[in-house]
Amino acid sequence: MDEPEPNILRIIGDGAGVPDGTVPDGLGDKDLIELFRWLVLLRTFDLRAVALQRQGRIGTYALYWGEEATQAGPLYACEDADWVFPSYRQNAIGILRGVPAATVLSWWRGYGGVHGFYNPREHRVAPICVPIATHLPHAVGLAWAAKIRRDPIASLSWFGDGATSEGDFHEALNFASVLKVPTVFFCVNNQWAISTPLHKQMATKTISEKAAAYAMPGVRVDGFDPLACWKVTRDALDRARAGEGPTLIEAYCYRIMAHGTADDPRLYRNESDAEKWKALEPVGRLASFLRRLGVLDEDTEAEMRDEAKTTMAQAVKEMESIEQPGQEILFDHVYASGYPWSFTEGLDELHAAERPPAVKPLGPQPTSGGTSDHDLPPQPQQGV
Amino acid sequence: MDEPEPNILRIIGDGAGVPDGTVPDGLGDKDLIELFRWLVLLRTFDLRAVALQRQGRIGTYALYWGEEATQAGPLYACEDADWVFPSYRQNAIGILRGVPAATVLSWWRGYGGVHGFYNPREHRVAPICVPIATHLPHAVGLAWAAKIRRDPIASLSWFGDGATSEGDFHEALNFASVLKVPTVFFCVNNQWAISTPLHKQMATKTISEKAAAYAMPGVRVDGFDPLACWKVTRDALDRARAGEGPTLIEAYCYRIMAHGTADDPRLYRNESDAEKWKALEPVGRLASFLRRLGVLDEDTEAEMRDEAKTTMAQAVKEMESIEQPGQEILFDHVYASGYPWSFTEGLDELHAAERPPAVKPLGPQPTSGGTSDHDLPPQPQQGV
Amino acid sequence: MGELTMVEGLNLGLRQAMAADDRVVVLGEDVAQTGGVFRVTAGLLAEFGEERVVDTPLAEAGIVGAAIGMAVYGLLPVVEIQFDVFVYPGFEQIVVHAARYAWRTKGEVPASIVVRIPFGGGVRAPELHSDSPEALFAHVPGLKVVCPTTPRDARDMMLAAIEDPDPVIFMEPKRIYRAGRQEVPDELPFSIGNGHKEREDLLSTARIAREGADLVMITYGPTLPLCLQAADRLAEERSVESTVLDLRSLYPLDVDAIVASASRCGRALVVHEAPRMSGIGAEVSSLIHERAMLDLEAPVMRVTGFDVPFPQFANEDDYLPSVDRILLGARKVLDF
Amino acid sequence: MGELTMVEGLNLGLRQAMAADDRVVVLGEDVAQTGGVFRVTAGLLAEFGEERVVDTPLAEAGIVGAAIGMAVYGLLPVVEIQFDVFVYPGFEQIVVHAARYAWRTKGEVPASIVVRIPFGGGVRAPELHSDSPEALFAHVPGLKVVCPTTPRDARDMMLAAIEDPDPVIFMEPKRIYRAGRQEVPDELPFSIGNGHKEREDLLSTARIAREGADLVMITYGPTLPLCLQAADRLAEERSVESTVLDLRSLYPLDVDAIVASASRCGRALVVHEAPRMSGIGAEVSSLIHERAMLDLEAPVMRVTGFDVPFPQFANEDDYLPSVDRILLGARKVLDF
Ligand SMILES: Cc1ncc(C[n+]2csc(CCOP(=O)(O)OP(=O)(O)O)c2C)c(N)n1
Ligand SMILES: Cc1ncc(C[n+]2csc(CCOP(=O)(O)OP(=O)(O)O)c2C)c(N)n1
Ligand SMILES: [Mg+2]
Ligand SMILES: [Mg+2]
Repeated sequence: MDEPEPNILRIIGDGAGVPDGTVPDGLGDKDLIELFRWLVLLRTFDLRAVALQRQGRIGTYALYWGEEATQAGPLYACEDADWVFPSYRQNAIGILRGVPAATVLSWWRGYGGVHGFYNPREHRVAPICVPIATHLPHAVGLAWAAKIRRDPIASLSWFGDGATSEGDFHEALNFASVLKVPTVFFCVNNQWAISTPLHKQMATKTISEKAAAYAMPGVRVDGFDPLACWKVTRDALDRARAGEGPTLIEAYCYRIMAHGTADDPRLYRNESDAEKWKALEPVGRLASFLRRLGVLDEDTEAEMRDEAKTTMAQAVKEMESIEQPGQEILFDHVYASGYPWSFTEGLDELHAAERPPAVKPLGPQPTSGGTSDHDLPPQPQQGV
Repeated sequence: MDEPEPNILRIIGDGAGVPDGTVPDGLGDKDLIELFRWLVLLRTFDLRAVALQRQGRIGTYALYWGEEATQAGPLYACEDADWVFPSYRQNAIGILRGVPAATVLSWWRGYGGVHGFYNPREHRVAPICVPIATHLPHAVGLAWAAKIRRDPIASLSWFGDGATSEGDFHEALNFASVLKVPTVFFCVNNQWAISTPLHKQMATKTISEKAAAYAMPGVRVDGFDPLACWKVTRDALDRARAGEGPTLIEAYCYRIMAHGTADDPRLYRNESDAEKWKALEPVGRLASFLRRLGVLDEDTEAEMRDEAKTTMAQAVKEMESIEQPGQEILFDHVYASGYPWSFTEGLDELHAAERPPAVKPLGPQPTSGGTSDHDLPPQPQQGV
Repeated sequence: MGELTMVEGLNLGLRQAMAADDRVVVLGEDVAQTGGVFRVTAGLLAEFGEERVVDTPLAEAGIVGAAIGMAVYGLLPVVEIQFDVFVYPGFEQIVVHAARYAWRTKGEVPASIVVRIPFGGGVRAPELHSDSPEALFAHVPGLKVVCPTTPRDARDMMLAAIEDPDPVIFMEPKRIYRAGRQEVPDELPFSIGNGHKEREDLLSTARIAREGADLVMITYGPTLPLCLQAADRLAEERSVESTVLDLRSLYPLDVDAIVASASRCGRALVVHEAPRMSGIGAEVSSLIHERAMLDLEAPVMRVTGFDVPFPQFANEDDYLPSVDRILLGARKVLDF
Repeated sequence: MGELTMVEGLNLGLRQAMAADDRVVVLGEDVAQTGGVFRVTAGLLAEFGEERVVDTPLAEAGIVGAAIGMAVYGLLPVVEIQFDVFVYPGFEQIVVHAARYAWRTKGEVPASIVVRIPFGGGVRAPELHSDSPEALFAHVPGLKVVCPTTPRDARDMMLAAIEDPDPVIFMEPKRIYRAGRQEVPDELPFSIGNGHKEREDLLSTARIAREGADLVMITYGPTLPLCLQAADRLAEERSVESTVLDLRSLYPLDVDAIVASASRCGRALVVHEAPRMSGIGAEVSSLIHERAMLDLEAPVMRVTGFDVPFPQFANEDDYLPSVDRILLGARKVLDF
């Protein structure tokens, strides 16, 4: 393990050349174990989802292998009443807040309605956001509303390095700073936006320094270190709740895997770089640390992994037990106030015609580079 | 005159308590006189335009009284081949590049086509831009194109403090910095966006500090000082041409007048503040400075003012000699490739119907607060 | 309240909604301190305070996006877009998020926002202040798009739009903001919190502005008064009696009223200021032909703005549908 | 070049344009190093270098805006929007600036850009990757909107769009990107720099994809192959011979071809994937009724996407017009 760049908070060392820091105040042994359980669950979900995609049981999937610390860490720092706003990359974050894993899997399987969506108010987890950076203004608006209502809650949004180039990023940070909104902007700087490396995305060396444009604190943290991610988020949330406004956090890490299952990184980068970063991946790293602390034993760890696998197996079963949703799913919930007349007519039209065959399962998928292959079937999976 | 805030370049003092700085290298006496002539012309245009609006001879007008230094200074720093991108606030900048004053007046009078528009390539002046901040990406794209073509030119865009809140501002600065585009972002911080004061627009105290988010230099300058505005722009252009990329300039000043002729500042600010700033207004200030230098005598000044008045009188005459444009003006130039069929049909429809009476002249207008008056005629002038 | 202009009707609606429900907040550029460039929000700051009436930074995507977030939390934000053209930077937030939030949350969390857009020409405004973008929103599923044309509808529909759980694009015809006055009673048009049916009606039904058996003119917004004038002229000059249908709701269209009036009269003309190509008029015309072609004595015709950028104002009257152009269109339908 | 897919046809068009004119540049997210997520720009970086093929920051307004600035300087930028939905952040730049630059400069400086938009559903993509926004652009004056449906048209229309001085919204039906192959000759469809008439034709005329006297199906993009299948079925099952008109240009519409075919057949069906309300189909239907109602045996009907957000993909086939739904629509028209 190398030393981190300057100004990057790191707590977990490697038990060898790089010493461990102290566990931050506020995290007891129970918390450490629970946080580890979260990491294991996220990891298990991700591995399982990739496998399901390969088998054609879900569609294109945006994997996050290696980024679990940037997800579990900040979420663990939140109070239960705080709202979080994930992008597609944090697609499974809801499962740590009670969203059924089957729901998230079902979303990737192409199910909508009650199968693929959840009620954000039930979990204080916004819907998974696909268009880059567009959920940041929502996180700001929500926390602003809470502030107006004198509710002591904060919001947190996740987004990538590429997202910082969008106008919505700027407008959201500016709004939040002007209105002193209790929100945390958590940027996962994995150094890639699909095939676009950081230096083609921005001229600054870091993302945290962009906070200066909004007179808000900018913080850098090791994105592979769940404790450090927890710590900087907790501090930012404390600030937010104290009425001091927003914080921009840059979790410096690396996108070790492909952008998504339809992406082939060999087209644009040297994969040996990714290999180097793999040594820092958070699940193994937290496990070693907890073992060094004597907090985690092998049995507990194995139990957790089993538990996660069981959860996922159950979720897959649930997902696969869902019947092809009826055609009314096209029209349901579009308007909270009910069907306009054209929906009824649309349903009639559908019922008069022969129903097309169900689309699932998709069948086995190439292991990578789907998009680069000129011989793909006419309906390649794409996107995210 | 008070001392400027720290880090604000000021060259012209008040000949009393605040000493003058030295005239920057590159500005000879002839340049100083020419720059003064520009200020006088801009001022004369503005005063005349306001009068025309009051008399109902043009429509709503966005006045710039007091901001002439932020316009003439940077333009004088440009090479003739450099492109400039004005907002509505710099609406008359083209007259310093050969756009007929009558054309700009005609634009405000509601004329399009050959009367109200000009060919940007002829003057290297982009069309007057109304939607806030949207011209910034154009300035970036243009200079980027020039760079690709190995042409040693740069571009400069003007925009206000309010414009910094728009996503387009951010995207433009980011693009320019990543691609090292030879462009200058000239922000006229007059501290107001219509009724919105600076502190409701941004959390930073200055605009120049936002440059940090793009790893580009941010420079502050006294926006009432034409020499200082020239100097910072010239330096930025030198940098740009040397391949070092963009610069963000903040010209700190104050919107002494109303936002536009339809705006009544008494609704939202204490007008005595504006009075204080008036002492710094650039035309009188440069005149005194040049007199102190012994470069400008009264006769020359009077001549210039006369010349400007003559130019404007001529322009008004020209504008008023324009016949109501024919109805084909609706369709002309929409497509460079000619009329699609619906245009011919549209013209036929128009010719079959009685033509509505010409809209000019508008008739005398209230001196302020048009928008706040519930008893306005049914078709109040609005906008900008 | 007495005789109000449309601006005053809108203002009253906002005030009554804010008084009845403290979840209603107003945000936009210059809406608080000055009451908006058209004064629609005048007085709200003084009455409801700066937490509920907010001058925001100049950023339409940020404004609409923040409003969506507020709605997710449970507030009822009303956003002002300063002029039609300036809604485009907020377009993504409206069509990607506002329009799909209910759908994306099993119907549980609709983006209950109202986006007010003063639109259209005829006020001698400078370039890029006069667009009529309503069809762009009507084409996007998940939004409601409405346009009041009288001071009373302005007040009533404002209340309805705020109470409606779905996102409402509220088109305000700025040309007739102060064109006339109408009695607007103090009484609310429905009991707030309980107005389901009346509210729905206000946001989904057309209004018969004039009755006649020979021709129906179907329109909304700034061209409504012109259609009424044209109808009078037709009555005078040709003894032709026209129905004038004020659409009020542009999505959903009141297909029953549209088709019924066309069937009854046998002749129909659609009039709007927006460009013709795939505008609201194209949909209205298609609906009528699809459902009632055999009842028609003539094809439905359209009098609309042309497919050109809104002109500089010295020529805007050439662009805007005039009474004379409407009469021309009517004669084409009548003499077919 | 031999038999090409549409993706390869587009790629060839880009390559030929770039080779012929060094003012042509390509920009967008992930277009250079990887050749775009759909590989339409594959190989261009290697052939033309990183100054002319650029991976930009992730910012659609910035990309379109920068392209406009480049065009003002004299370049001919081709922008890739990664997926349909992601054009919305660039919407303002397109409708406010690209669409009005010529008009605002006396016709002297049109924004000569091409905005490529892979659009539509049917590829099992996740949420928000499957919109069909073409009508939004067709409603905005000042733009040309085209949609090729065959590999050959893809190549030819790409060349035409790049050479055309006006801004062209270039809709690419991603569902049929690789659906079939077609011979595309190496020869250019017109001589670059001199192709006025041929170029104009490619960007403004419809193509007859099938001929028949009893019914015309008017469509474009991903629903074209389905209409051809439906036409075959009708021929088999009912001995009904259909014309299938491939619109190619959505603005301007080829009104002559549309009306002539409807008049000739007496029965017309419009088919598209986008939502119905004020879509392209509404305009086509209105045009036909306005100009040829007396020639019609039945009203023009529409088979389209519904007025709902594009569904999650497990149900996308329920949303997409199917051959069966097209047949249903055709029968309505035929049996009227
Ligand atoms: C507005 C918008 N434009 C383009 C895309 C396509 N897209 C999906 S992910 C992605 C890259 C995002 O990179 P980054 O923000 O760094 O997040 P990461 O994927 O690395 O987590 C792009 C361009 C999109 N989803 N939304
Ligand atoms: C996108 C957009 N939104 C709103 C407006 C309306 N508007 C015109 S000027 C203005 C304030 C601009 O303030 P600033 O950028 O500080 O420039 P200044 O007017 O002070 O020169 C506003 C909100 C606009 N023109 N464009
Ligand atoms: Mg990234
Ligand atoms: Mg200002």
